[in-house]
Amino acid sequence: MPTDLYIPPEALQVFLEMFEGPLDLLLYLIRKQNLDILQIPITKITDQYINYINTMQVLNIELAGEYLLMAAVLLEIKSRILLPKLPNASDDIDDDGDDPRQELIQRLLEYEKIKLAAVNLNAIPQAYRDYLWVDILIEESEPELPEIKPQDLQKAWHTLLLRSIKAQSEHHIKRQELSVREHMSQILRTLRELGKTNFFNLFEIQLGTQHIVVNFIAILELGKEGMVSIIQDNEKNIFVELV
Amino acid sequence: MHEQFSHLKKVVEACLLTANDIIDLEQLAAVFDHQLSSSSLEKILAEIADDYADRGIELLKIASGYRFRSKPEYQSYLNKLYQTKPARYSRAVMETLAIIAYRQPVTRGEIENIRGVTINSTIIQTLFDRGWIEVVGHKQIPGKPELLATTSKFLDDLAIQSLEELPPLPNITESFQQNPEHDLIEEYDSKKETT
Amino acid sequence: MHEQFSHLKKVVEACLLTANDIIDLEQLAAVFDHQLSSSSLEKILAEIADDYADRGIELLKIASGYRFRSKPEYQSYLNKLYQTKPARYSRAVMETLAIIAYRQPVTRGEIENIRGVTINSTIIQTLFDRGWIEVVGHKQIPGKPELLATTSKFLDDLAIQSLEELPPLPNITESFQQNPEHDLIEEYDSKKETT
Repeated sequence: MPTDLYIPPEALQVFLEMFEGPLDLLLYLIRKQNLDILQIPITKITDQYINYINTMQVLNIELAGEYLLMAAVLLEIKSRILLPKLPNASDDIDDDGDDPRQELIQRLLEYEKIKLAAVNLNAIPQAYRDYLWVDILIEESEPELPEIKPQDLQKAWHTLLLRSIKAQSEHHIKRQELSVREHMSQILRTLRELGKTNFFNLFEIQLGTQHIVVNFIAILELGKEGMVSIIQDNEKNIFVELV
Repeated sequence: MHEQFSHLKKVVEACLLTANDIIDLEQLAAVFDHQLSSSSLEKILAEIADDYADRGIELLKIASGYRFRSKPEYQSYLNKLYQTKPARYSRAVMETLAIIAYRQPVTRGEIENIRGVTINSTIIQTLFDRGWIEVVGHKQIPGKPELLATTSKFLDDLAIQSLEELPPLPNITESFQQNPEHDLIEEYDSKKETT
Repeated sequence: MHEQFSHLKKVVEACLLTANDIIDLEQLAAVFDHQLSSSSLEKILAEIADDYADRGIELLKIASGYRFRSKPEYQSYLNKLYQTKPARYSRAVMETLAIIAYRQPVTRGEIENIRGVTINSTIIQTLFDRGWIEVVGHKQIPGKPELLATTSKFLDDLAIQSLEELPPLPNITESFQQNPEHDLIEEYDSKKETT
């Protein structure tokens, strides 16, 4: 354990939790000692790191596998650097001109970039943490109801008819029949209002022959469909009433 | 002091505008750790209300507290913002209405027979709520089902005088020939159905 | 004309303040039946933004449109009103987010490589739940891992218009010299962390 990094054992667990992994720990060791990341003194750093890991293990502090893996990586780099070099090779550079530290340095640089980027990102105001969206009441109003046109009903009916083609059936719907149905509804309404009604009172003579005929058919249809009863009393008065 | 007041106003304004709920004096007092009197808060609220007198929104004092709302006179614009698509009835509603209009008085069972599917209660209810249909009697068959018919409001809303003014119902072959290409079923199906 | 402009401003203001969502120019144009040009609308929006420069809320132009928000400097008061501790993300979450934001599209494996540790599923899930990241495809390598990227909601919640507005990735040697003892660990730890 490097003396300048001495931490009381009881704080080690907490200390470990402060790191996001071996790269983070390595960066800490490097930056804390003002070492040049591009020229990491690999022997020194490896020793410190291993010391640190060993202390953790002695204290039975559970270490994530990544920390041990990094120890292995550091030891491997260290051993490659310590291998005898060819005379023309410069310090820390092996025969192929490849610095065995290079990959580690790249990873450390990339991680540190992201680490700083995360701090910057964290500094940007976030919705709900640093500000709220404005959200005010809208004066309630009647919901807008759909508008329809008579043609929409015709369309809907077409749809029904087209669908029933497959089923089979012939539809003979005539204007007069519609008119009868309308009269049937009207008669039911009248009867609901007036109760038992004289047959003749269901006719409005001034509306003409067609009205009378259609209305008459409507009453018969209502009777046939069992929606009204048509009765005659002893004085031969005809009454219609809801069943 | 003036600086301070302006700061407090901005805080209260931010509270009210983000709340989406009624805020009372007690809640506002808590924001300032109960260091402000009710009368100070009321003074601030009165100034904010003044500030918005000539804006698109207004501060309301209601029984349980304070709340911003849009001014009613801008409602027609807001409707346009939210109702990008005009409300429309689903295919199920339109077909049910068509059956009631053209075949009245009919029972629900008869409507179901024609449509070939059972009818969700909300569909009939939608038409009742709109005031377009009513119960005109009961059919004398087991269960005495209600007989449904269209109302005069229905005629009024469609701007027609009588059901006879509804477009006539041609027979199937005619309707095919008249509109050979427009497949109504698909036209309806392509729209999201809502009651 | 001046009267008219002031009216339009109030309508736009009411729309933006009640929207509870981001409103774009297209939606605003619809409010005026497309009778106003985009440049007119932008002029109105700029004036509204000016009007609120010294208020508790401010108008933001963000990636997908416009929206009012409370000014961040009043958040500590708003927290008292709602008595909520706003979610703070842990270093692990923020670093993962930073990798996705700056290196997208990336796989989980690539994130783990950069951070040097395996990533707990809850970290990714936190970001999904927030609606800040999404799967944009699969990398054509064995296992076909998901490719992660940030969403437009991420931009909206950070109130920026594009990824280009994110702070540039730091140049390490420089930033080191500028902050010789920048103790990031302490900076994060001073805040309550939750994933």
